[in-house]
Amino acid sequence: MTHPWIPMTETEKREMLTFLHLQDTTQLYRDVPEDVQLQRPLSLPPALSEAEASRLFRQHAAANLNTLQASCFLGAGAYDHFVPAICDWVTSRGEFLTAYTPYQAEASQGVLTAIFEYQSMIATLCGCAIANASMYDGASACAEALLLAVAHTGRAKVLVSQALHPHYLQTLRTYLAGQSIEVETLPQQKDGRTSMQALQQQISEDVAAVCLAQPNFYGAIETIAPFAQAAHQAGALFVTTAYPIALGLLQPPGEAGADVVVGEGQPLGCHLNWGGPYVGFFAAQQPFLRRLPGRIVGETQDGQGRRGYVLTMQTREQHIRRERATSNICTNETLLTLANAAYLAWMGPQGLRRVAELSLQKAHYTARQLVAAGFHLPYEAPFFNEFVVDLRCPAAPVVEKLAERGILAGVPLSTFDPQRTTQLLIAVTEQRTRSEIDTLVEGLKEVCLQ
Amino acid sequence: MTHPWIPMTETEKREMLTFLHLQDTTQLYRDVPEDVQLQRPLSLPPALSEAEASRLFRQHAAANLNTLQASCFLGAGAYDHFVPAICDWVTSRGEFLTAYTPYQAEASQGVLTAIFEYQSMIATLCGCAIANASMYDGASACAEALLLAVAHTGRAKVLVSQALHPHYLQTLRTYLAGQSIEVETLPQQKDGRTSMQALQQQISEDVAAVCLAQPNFYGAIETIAPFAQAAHQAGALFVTTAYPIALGLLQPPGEAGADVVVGEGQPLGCHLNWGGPYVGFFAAQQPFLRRLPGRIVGETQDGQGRRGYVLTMQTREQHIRRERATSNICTNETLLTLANAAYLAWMGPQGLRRVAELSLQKAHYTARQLVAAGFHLPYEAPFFNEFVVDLRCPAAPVVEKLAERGILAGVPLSTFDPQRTTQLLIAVTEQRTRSEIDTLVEGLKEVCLQ
Amino acid sequence: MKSTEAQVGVADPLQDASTVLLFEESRPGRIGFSLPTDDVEEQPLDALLPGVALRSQPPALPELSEGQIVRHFTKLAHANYSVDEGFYPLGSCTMKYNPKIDDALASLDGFTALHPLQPLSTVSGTLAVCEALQRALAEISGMDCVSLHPAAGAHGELGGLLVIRAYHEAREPGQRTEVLIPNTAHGTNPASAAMAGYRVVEVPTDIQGNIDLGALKQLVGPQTAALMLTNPNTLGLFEQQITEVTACLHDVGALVYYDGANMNAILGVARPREMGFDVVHLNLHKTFATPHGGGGPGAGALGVRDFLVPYLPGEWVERDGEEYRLTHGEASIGRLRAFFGNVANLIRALVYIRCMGAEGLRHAAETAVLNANYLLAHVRELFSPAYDRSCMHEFVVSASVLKQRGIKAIDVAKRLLDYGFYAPTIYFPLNVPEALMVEPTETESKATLDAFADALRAIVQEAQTYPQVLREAPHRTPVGRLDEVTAARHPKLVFTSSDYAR
Amino acid sequence: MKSTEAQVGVADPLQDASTVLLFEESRPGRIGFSLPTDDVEEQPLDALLPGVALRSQPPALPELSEGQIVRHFTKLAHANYSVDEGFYPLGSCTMKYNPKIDDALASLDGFTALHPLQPLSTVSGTLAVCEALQRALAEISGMDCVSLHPAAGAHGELGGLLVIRAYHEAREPGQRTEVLIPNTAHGTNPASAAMAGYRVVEVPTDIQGNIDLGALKQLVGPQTAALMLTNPNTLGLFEQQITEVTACLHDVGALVYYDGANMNAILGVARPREMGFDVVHLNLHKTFATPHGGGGPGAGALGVRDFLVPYLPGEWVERDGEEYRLTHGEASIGRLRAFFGNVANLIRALVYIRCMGAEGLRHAAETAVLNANYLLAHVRELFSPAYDRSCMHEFVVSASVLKQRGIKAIDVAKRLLDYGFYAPTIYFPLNVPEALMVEPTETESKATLDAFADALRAIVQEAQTYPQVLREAPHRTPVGRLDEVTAARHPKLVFTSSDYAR
Ligand SMILES: Cc1ncc(COP(=O)(O)O)c(C=O)c1O
Ligand SMILES: Cc1ncc(COP(=O)(O)O)c(C=O)c1O
Repeated sequence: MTHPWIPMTETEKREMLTFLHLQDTTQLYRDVPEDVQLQRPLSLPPALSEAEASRLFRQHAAANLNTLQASCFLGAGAYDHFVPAICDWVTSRGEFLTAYTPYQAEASQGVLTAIFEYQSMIATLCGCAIANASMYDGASACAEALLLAVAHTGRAKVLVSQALHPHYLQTLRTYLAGQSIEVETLPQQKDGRTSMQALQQQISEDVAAVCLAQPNFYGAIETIAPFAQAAHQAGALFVTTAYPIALGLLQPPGEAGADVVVGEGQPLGCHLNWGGPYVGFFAAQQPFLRRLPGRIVGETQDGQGRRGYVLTMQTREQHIRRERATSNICTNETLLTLANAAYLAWMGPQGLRRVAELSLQKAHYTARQLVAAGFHLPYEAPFFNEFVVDLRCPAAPVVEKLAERGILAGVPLSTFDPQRTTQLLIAVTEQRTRSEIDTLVEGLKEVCLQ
Repeated sequence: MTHPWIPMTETEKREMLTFLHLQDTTQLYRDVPEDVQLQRPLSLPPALSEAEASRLFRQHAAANLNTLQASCFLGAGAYDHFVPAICDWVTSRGEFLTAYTPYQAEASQGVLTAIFEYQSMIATLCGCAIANASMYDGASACAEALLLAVAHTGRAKVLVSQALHPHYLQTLRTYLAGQSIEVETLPQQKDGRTSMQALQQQISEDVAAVCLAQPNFYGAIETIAPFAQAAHQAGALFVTTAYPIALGLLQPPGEAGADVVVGEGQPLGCHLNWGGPYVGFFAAQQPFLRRLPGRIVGETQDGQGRRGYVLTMQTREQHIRRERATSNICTNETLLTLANAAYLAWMGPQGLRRVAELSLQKAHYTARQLVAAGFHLPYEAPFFNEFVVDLRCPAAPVVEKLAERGILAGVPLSTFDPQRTTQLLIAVTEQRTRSEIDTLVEGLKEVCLQ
Repeated sequence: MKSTEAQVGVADPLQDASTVLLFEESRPGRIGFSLPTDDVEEQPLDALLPGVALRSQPPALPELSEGQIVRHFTKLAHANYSVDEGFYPLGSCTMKYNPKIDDALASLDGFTALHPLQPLSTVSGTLAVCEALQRALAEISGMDCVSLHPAAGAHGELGGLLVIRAYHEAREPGQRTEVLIPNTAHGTNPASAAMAGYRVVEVPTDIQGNIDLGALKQLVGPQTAALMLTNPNTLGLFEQQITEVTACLHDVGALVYYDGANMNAILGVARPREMGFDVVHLNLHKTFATPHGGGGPGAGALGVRDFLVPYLPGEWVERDGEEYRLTHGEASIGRLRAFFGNVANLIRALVYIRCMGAEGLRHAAETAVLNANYLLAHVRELFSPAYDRSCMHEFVVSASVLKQRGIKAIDVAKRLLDYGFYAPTIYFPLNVPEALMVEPTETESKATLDAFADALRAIVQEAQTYPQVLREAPHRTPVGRLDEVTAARHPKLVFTSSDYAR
Repeated sequence: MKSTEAQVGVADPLQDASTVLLFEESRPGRIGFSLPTDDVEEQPLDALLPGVALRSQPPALPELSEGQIVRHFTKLAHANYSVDEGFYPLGSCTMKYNPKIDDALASLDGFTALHPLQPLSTVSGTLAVCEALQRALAEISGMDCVSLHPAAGAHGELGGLLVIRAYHEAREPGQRTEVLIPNTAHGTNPASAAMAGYRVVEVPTDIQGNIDLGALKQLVGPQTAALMLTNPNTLGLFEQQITEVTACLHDVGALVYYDGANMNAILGVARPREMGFDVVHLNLHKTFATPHGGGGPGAGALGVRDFLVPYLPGEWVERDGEEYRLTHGEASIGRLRAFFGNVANLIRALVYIRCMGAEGLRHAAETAVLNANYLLAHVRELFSPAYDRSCMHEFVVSASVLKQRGIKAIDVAKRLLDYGFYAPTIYFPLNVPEALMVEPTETESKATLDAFADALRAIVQEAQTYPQVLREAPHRTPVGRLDEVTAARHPKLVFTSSDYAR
């Protein structure tokens, strides 16, 4: 057979088989025991031509309600910030897109230089000394940060805020389960923040790490410095997840005492993509350099003194250190770090601040309008661009109803916690217009308050 | 002000002004007489951010009914053949997309090599010795071919088939009007073809060119060799337009005696784009080498004997020959020649034949079904993938009605000729499925025959 | 990948590897295509095409897998300089940054997958875009109506001159046979005039670099159909007596054509209308940032004063409340091409204009002019400016100062390639010997301008010390200086099957 | 642009120009962003964020125009080798052609602009894609249920091992503490096992290159949780006694994990299920042609036999007539990440599978294996094959024959870059000294394989005549051989504001 993605011709095949003294390709599989060989063709739908595939997948795409058609007020760990065209442009360049991990640095200076720039940007954003070249996503990055703390302290318990993203909590439990590390949660206060009082009670000399989210899952901005202090006093590390857009305005956790700052890089120029690929960032202070998981790029020189970049400190990694590696991560999310780097360069310090301000202002406008419309916000702590509203009626059906009108109204918290039936988590980005917000508020009023 | 597409900072601006001993930028315009200076800002809608533009233009795009949503049976000079992803990939490469005409050959080998390959492919497709590096579109290419014939023969009259695309006829009249060249048409026979008999009567020693379309506008495949012979006997050139996909099957006009073969390159991997940009191809026999309009790329060597490509025979062109140039064309449609080259390489000889066969078979199936449904096809000459059907009721409203159901049923010939009220021109490409065709026939039956 | 070292003791493994052509990689029987299977009953060809002459052998197209084609074009791309890679100071071409968002939006299915003849009711989004662009360009140029029909500048010129011709013919048939064109004009101007059937009369340039008003007055007359003018002109200078110039034409009943190639200098500062022009083309692929595609597609919008509207070529969009419709002039000169226009570029241009806004456009113009003057101030000590005035968005200098070292403009141009820059336009305008025409545009940074000035300085230095290096330049490109003379004398324009044999 | 000549008599103008970092091009006050104006009444920050600690100074991000960023990344792209440019014989990585249509379809707004938590009723298209992919991968691997949750192979490994752990813990709590892993295994296998809390026990390789069955039998026992195996193994050899191997594990109540990195060799030929595997991960970024992105994103689908379904991580799609819904295992090990999976790559993988079909996939496998054997037959005379058997889709040879000339595997690798190829995987597997691991894949042409063999031949020749050239290679890359030792000893991982000063 011939296939457009396989250049070998029938003539060449015969030539090559002859060269190998073979009759046909099945002989190549003589090492595969007969009883293991599949005696039938795979049962798959018939092959499509490119034109047919193109039409079919366009139909699939059109069957979805996308956030460019609808007004999206969903957050909860993934945010509808604008993705500048330059980010798609960067990630679709074949030289980046179709390269492997840069094992041969001299032929891979493009991606290595870009990662170095990415690391630098993430570090300054988080207020940390260093950063790695990406993790799978924010949740797994958080789990790996806790594993770092466990390895560093030799302790086997972590204290994690109950107000972390529920998926992050689940992920870190999965990751930590293997090594039988105890996960204890810190309760949420009435105002939405994590209880500092609880920390003081729960912290002890066997705690490896204290972990908060900034802002937390329910939108509340944590006062993190005291947590950092308390953790450090007990010899534990202090880890935060951070929403990178918020860091355009908020104090970088690294400056407030965080040892490791992780988070989800999706808001920095990556499409929502129904959940992936996303990219976890991982920044840390200098002492944890040799405990970092994942790839790290460093600067060096060639024989003529020309600057160049390489994968470095590889003795931490699985291909060298194997079962004693800092992590098993191999393929990571490099391409998205290029989108992050392009995004952050495009924004610059002014733009990042502005996108944060716009999100903040519009979210607070939304909250004010909701309150004016008679809705109640259960938490009083300051919030950035995301907050909980109590609809006083089950949120999930409301969301379904508004979706039919092209409004993705928020995330019903019942998704994560059946007790929170009437609570809706709303996020607002710079992309929402006042009129979209007003329509949301009207819609909620209409569906809930009548 | 600052703008993301303008890198100059306020500080740099001041530095530069100081360097120039100027106070402000308005002084740069001291040569512009005061009364000519605009005393108000341009009246344009307020500037949009990228995010806002992105949303607005997506709304515009969504307001259209596109041929990936609808079943498209429209032809008449622009065809809904499949555009392989590789064509978009080639034309979106920044190195090609954002380059200028390759005046400095050594830094522009990419596009020059590609054009050389394109010229080679067009020449073999048309059965000609040479081809140029593109014209604006098929219609203007046809006009320029006639101008070539006029210049070559020194005669001032052309005989053009009445069955040429009406837009081509209009275009060549516009082009030829300037130089007061007489355009006489050859009538269409009852079977759909151009009348050979008429040619014999109308041809004379003052005719510069005879021009046919292959297939002609009404779908009929012309028997072109006798026309070529008759033209040559009278010392005229023979020019054809050709539908490049059909050339996968049909005899190349160059082999049947055409001196110049022109046509629309859109079907070869270019999007329909509501009419443009398209790309005219222009192939000719060797004797017309120095009369070709437009850019031409030729092979040469550097000082070390390495092969390379350059714009050549520039003494034909406007920037050297000025008012005595073979044409005024300067910027042409180079990027689309790359799409054409990628398309033809992707297809190869087998694929091009196959896409022609599929279009042929599906068109004839459509015709059979229409006849079976009781419709009449006015022309009896063989056709390729396009034909006229008489709906026996006004075609334009039928087309409007079917468009509402997502069927773009064809081109009502009343668009071009008010006499042809009930005629519909239908084109079928490899993209149409049997079920789409059946739905079209059903739809036409329902709307017309009841 | 770039090479930085060649002395490796053994032959450089890729030294002699010139680009392999698609044809040379072809192998019989290989395929790259994938096509739907036929779902209708296939009939024999001779039943469907009785008596039709078919191909006796397949076209000699290459046979490659898709991946091989991708590699081929990737390698070609790497051998092509572009604005995306670096500074492109090509005078008269306005090689500014082409915003990525313009491409992204013009590539939406909802724009690209539209047949030009589908019912207008199904393309209201595109009609809205075209109408808005027409309005914006009318405002920018001051013209009363704009047709988006022409595919490029020269296409617009032809259309515009035919409009002028139709106008005069309707009034004074056969009277006006001449078009006046300055000797500095771009080649398309006389070529278009000739295609439109006019005799071209050249107008000299005065010592200020303006059109020679005295000479012009001698040349105009009842036989004059029009003057074609670029302003700023192709010397990068604003015609200081522009209103006198246009009045001089109007006084004899002739019209004035504005070649808008240099409009980038004066966006929002001055408009052709107030200067007295009657017909204007705008190169959207210059001033309005649509990418040039290595030689096109462009788009050459054509605007005219009200009395010329009946003659406009092609169709334009008219808005009627919420409805859009196509319209055309009652006495239209006709079509210049089959369909509406280069729509994908029209979309790009409107995105650009909408994202710039009025203030942004003026800022672009002022910055372009500032950049050019700044660069000229650096370059003026190296090469003699053609005319010693402050320039608009570009300037022309002469490399003849290097003549005594045997160095020509082309040598400077080729050597610039080694420095990582594209070359300026050379040998144009024709009235300046050894012309180098430099246009930095507003999208270049001061750092780039400084680096370019440094490179020119270094090259002038090299001209003194190692002139041979310049004469043999370029040295860092995929091929060395190519022999254009042989290419033109013994043209090899296609790869043929006999080449396969080699 | 490539250089082909450097002796130009004067200093090469770009000789010392290494890449300028974005930070180094930054100028205060320049912007690249454009953001909507605020249409709500802005409130003072301290009113909205009372008592909240704000940034005291802006992050040290670079300040650039959009066009400058485009140029920067264009230049970086030109300094990056990729499958789109040439042969990438990186063993174990399956660097095949990544079809452009996959990227085009995965990039449609309708797929990319979907929030992971929007109502399922609004994402039925994506659910349909995921469900179809699950089914296809289940069929290809023979597993009963597939979760598309893991982001990469190693992520799947961790998930799979935790599944195994959960399964054993439910039956025999605390009993099974060891995972057996061949000494040829990829580093992620032991690393994943350790993360899952297992003790890693290494299994030797026999002289045929198979897992040492005798040794294995000694090592298994009631403490054994699982064996992790790649088949074909990382020597490119099919485990000839695979059914005995898996039976040996099952006999002691242990499970067998299939590392699917090498699945490309046996698509449609043999399936992990029939070999006796219980858990499988498939690297979609290898076998199923999703591009590797310079280091990800990948996707590591995880399939299991029916009795393990309750433990699967994440969620998967179930079809119920026309409806799709998400489901998860009753005793799921939980999430390995926040959301469903690397969806954009899942779309690409399904497009690939749909365009290949069953026959196409098998053809791909057979061609990959034929290509590898063909290349091995050429290379065998130059380097010693690690095991002298016919190989599957890749092979491992040793460069130790060049040791007496002081040449190591890395020198061969670096010199290959000069010949326009990427290098094979080197120094892996660990049991082969100076290993070169070569995987040509099915998307390379015979001509490319021949050229690669020629290059290796030339390099072996150079090792005899000019060994220094190899030791100092590469010579044709943007930078020469980089000092990795210093990089690791004195890590400089970020550009800091003090660098600005320099
Ligand atoms: C001054 C001038 N006029 C006219 C043209 C012709 O425009 P186009 O190439 O778009 O046909 C150009 C293009 O370079 C030009 O610079
Ligand atoms: C044999 C083998 N196993 C596992 C992996 C890890 O897969 P990933 O990089 O997708 O995490 C690889 C990747 O190179 C591999 O080659």
